[in-house]
Amino acid sequence: MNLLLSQEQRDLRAAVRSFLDGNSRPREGYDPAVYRRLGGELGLSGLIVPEEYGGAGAGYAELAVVLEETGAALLPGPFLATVFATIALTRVPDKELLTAIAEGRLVATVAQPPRDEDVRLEGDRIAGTLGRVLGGMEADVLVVPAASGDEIVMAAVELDDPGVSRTELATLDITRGQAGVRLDGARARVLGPRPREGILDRMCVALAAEQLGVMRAALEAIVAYAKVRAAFGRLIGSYQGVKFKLADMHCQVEQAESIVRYAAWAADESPGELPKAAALAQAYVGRACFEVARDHLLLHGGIGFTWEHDAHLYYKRAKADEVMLGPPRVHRTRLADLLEL
Amino acid sequence: MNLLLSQEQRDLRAAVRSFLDGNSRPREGYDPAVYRRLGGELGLSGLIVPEEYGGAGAGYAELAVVLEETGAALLPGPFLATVFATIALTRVPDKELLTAIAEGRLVATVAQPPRDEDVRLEGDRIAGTLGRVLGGMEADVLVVPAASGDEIVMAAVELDDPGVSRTELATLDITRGQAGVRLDGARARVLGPRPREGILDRMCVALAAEQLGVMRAALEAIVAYAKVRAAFGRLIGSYQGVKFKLADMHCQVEQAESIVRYAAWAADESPGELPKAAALAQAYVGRACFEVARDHLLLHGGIGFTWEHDAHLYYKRAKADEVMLGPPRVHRTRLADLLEL
Amino acid sequence: MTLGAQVNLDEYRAQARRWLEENAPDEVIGVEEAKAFMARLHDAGYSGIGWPGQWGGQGLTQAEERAFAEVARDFRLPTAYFSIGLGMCGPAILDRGTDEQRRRWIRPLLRGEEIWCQLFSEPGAGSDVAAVQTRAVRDGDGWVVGGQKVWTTNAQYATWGLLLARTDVEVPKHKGLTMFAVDMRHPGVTVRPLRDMTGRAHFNEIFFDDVPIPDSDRIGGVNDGWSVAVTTLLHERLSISAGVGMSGQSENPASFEALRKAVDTADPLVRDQLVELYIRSQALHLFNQRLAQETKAGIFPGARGSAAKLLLAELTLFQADLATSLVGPEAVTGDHPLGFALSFAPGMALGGGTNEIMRGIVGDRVLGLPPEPRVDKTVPFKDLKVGTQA
Amino acid sequence: MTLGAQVNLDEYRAQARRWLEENAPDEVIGVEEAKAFMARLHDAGYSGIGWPGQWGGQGLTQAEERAFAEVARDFRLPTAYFSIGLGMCGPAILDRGTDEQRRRWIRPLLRGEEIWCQLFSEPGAGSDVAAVQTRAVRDGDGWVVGGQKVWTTNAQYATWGLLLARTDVEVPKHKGLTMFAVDMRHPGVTVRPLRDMTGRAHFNEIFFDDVPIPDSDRIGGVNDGWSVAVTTLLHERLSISAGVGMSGQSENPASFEALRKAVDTADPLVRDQLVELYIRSQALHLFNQRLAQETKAGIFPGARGSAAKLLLAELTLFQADLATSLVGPEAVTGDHPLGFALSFAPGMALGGGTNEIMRGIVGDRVLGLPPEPRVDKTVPFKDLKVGTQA
Repeated sequence: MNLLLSQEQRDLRAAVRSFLDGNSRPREGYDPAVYRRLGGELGLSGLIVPEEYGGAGAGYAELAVVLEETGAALLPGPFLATVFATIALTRVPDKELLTAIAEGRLVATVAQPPRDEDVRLEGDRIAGTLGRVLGGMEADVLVVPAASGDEIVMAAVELDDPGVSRTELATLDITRGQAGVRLDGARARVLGPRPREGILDRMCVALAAEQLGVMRAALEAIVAYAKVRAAFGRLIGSYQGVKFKLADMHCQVEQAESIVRYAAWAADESPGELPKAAALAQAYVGRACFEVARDHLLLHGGIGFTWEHDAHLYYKRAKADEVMLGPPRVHRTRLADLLEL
Repeated sequence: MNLLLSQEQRDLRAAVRSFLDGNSRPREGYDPAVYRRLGGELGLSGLIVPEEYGGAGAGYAELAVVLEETGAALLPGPFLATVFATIALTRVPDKELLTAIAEGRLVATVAQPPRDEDVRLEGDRIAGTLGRVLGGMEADVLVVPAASGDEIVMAAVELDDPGVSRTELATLDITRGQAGVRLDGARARVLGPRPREGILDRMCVALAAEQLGVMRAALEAIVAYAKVRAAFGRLIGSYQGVKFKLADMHCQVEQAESIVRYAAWAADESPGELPKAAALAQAYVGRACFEVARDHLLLHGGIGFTWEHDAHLYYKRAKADEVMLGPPRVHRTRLADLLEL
Repeated sequence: MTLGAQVNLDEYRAQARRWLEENAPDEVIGVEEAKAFMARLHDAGYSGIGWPGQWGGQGLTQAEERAFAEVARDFRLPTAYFSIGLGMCGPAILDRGTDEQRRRWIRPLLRGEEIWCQLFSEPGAGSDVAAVQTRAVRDGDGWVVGGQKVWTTNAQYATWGLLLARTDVEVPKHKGLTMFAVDMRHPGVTVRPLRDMTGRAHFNEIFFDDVPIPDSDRIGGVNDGWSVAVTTLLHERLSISAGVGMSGQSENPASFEALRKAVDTADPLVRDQLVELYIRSQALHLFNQRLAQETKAGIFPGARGSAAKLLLAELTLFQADLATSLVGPEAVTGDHPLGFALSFAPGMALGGGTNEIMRGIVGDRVLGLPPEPRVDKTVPFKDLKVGTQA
Repeated sequence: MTLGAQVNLDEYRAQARRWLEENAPDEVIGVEEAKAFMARLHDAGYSGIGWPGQWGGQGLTQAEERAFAEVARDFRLPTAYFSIGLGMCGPAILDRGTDEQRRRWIRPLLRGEEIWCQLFSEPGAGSDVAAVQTRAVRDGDGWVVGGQKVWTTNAQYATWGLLLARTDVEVPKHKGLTMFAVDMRHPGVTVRPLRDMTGRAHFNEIFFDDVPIPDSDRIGGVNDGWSVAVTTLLHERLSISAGVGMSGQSENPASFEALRKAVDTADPLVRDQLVELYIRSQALHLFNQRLAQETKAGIFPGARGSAAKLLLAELTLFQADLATSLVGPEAVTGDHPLGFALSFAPGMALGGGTNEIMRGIVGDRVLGLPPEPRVDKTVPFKDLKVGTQA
């Protein structure tokens, strides 16, 4: 088991961090120009795309490093959506889509209907309604499981097809949009049978990496503030009431990082451990991220309650992430099943 | 709803508190002489025995006041056991036993076998095994539900009957003994059919009152210590790390007291609310009592870990009480049922 | 209380109910209508019930005041506009103002003719109110004020503001403050809505740019403002803790009663989480009931009310967090009411004293623990660390 | 590390395993047998592996030391008797002793001939170790000691004790301490077992009644004892945090693996509580693994180890509490192992620094937060509030 970053991974982290510092503007929404540079200069769009499709063929350890930084910077827009779609596409590889993603030409997303039969494929026409699609307004292509006869296949739909209607949704997390998507006989392409497993686990790992970044950055922000803000003639970080809570938050970040490194390692090196590691990652990191973001907001005092301060962006991102792949109990129940309890 | 103590109840509290101060020696076990004075001078043995059987006919509000004090003083011996038996006997009134209890002549206890059919009555002979009987070594009489033909009755067994064998059990809470009791054709007297409900609820309320006393006294002990113990040149109570935790513990005690007063009021005045109030009392107060006792021990530092210091007596009593009427989840599940969730 | 008094009180209640049934508005109303309603309320004898008659109150007792408040809970009275004046500024003027000030301000306040706001908090002085930096400087016979206040409720409607300002920086922070009433309509006063994390503006920021105040509008002595502020905050705390028991839980989509209808309790884990919420809600509800019964019986809750405030802040966050976790992705999209509840929830822990301040009050004043060593009580204000250090 | 070194290390491991298979005891053994084993261990080259050869160590590197420790985990080595000497006193003597002291004490320590104990904590100086009141007073060429120590492991077996004593009360508390080695067999030393809340005696109290110490047994300078203590405590913290990952969870009846066998997981609430325990256990386990991998890679965990210690203390209490609640009444009667686990659990939060001390270290040294204002660094010791105030 390897829980440490290599020198290359640390270099990758430094490069991404330095790029995002100044280029990630959470309140300004999706900026295609920034995404082009992320895909181009930094090569992030093709990070986990296999080399045969023009990607870097990197592993989840590298992906986790990147997502930790995009999380910490609250990068707005459909970055995570495209990562999710890429994860799905690596399990039902499609040259056209993967190549386009690797070249940074394509924004993609993936969605799971409430029930498998809610999206139906007849011939090359697809129909059904998806209540919440991450990055649904920005994405060019949607990857979605669909019922085709007796089997479930993975299908790709171009979202500018006239058979698609999209409605932008209000989101608690203003940095990242979602859309309601209605498929009404849009043209769809079958990518292959839906893989039995592996997609959701990897999405859990990816999301946990982002959550680690969110909680790390939230802790850093409040630690920095505790060093400059005074009350009753002392810096607030010198009060045990604040200091001890920050110490507990640090403990949560240390544990979350350990779990994320482990889960990413399992995705890369030990697929047998992956399901348990992925469920553990969502069960622990999802909760810890929200708790840290919540306490970081509270410890800011009144200023943390204002719209102008970024604290609420972390708080809301943390909550949106916590429930993104289902309410927390879903991951706990899955873990119980995997542990054969 | 009345959540306040009357002047009479405050006087009762003061009398019991003043008596127990000096007469409750938790490490020295059951002292019949102390119990005689509790029953005689203070009239506590017959407190909730109806007046027609020679008792004071008081309500659960008064009983709660007394049990809070016996809990706070960690009164050793079978006081709570006799209270439990009295509660059962007020639901299947028996003149002989109630009179003897009211006169302070009888130590009694009550036990529930794991399954109703585990204790069987044939004619006037009773058989079965009870793994853990509170005050089982000290009690003169055991009240127990028993299967008699098709029905369940409440039976009374004299514990010095040759058909009874008792084994003293080691207990985590050294202030209060338990015994394994084997009934092997001992003579038993039927008191009446087992009441449908009401006994366990009232035991829950009684126990919660004791737990309130335990947590109140634990908090008082650590607050007092925090005012005299210095570390790094300051009294430890001046550190927010200690002070804030004590404030949270105070909040728990305030809420626990409110719930106990409410549950006792419901037992006296509003039987329809009693089941929910009783389950709430065990679900909240049981947990809060252990948490306060635990934190009071920890905040004492090293001295709290020694056998000579009383902190561990509170900690262990709190845990023994928490599970006495079943693990916490039993009360939570009951509450869910009663709330029709 | 004698039996006779009780009978009279029941009659008083019945009369109040009749009046409210005829006069209380059916719906939420605007500020001008609300002012008109307050005038009628005062004419009917129900505004300032326990306030002294000579300044415009009704001269009755706390018993009638409470009796009316109980009855009024069943109606939608437009009292929010006047709550700061009635709950804090008015009582402070009664306590610490001159007779001339009482005469000038109390009756218009009770009749809704003049709305008040409270101007204590600043960006650099939240928990630490005594660290305010807004300056009032002597100018001839009067004063001139410059600085910024924040978290001000009702400032957009206010005629008057109760202003805590620094009048001496050479002395320790508590000793260089003075309290004033400031004319909110003066052109040097700018009121700007403050958008909070819900995206709405529940509060305002106020900027003072050379705003003159006559010395006759000073409340209490020069450099004695802290003691006036303490009196005022005491009234605030009382009105918060009195409100705790009845705070609109029924309208909170994250409350137990609302949530039980919104989630599927067939899942045992969901069911147990609802039980947890029920337990915590009831524990606090019963504590508030007990405090209310004590108050009614003449036992003043004092600092114990801070425990109730702390618990309410924790419950508010707990339930919003729990509810969104139970409901899942739906709760964070499409302007779901639980999304708003989650955004609004931290406000309870930040307004009226943070959880840390409340824990300190409980520790110091309820448990009598030794105080934190203070560095800010002796240093001249100009040498003190205040607000956010560059 | 080069490939060659790796091959050598594998060979080293294999040899160690062979030796241990032949020589390690099969069962728990008494102190005399344990001492004999230590001598054989030393002869075989496995005691003091990374310690300098000139004082009796084996003169190898940390790599071999760790390799042996990994292999040794599979055996029951009787090292508990010697752990204080090996983990704290020996390293402190190597760091701060004179050559004469190293010559005198290190080899007998490594060969198990002399057992050491550590004499820092006192009833009035637990978290605040520098507040020790045990006095060492000049007496001719040497010193005479009087006072009391507590929480001393292995004192009943010890030949030597590493003693922190006060030698000057006129200066602030950190500046008047001196470190000594004290002869535990002197008649003025009384060792009394200290019964803890489990009912057993895992520790001792020590009383010093005019115990003489020659000046040659002073370790470090006069009044420089605090810096020696800090060195020693650093070694303690390292050996605790190194042990964290492998602490015998498998033998704890409240651990996840033990508990899953003991409870009925058909109840979904029980099942979810076990999941919670699994999550917390794994979170800490993986953090410890990460710290261990960092250490192996030459990244010194430093104060971050205090976070691991804090988390271990919390987990230990959490799981003992959870396990007893899940098992119910059975767990608290009849000497149930979970009853003992619950009684022993607070020890982890109290020994080796309380949770408060750990949080302070994490806050100050890991997060770099501003320090608590200190009142105890400048006041002469004799004027300082120490221990429990009458």
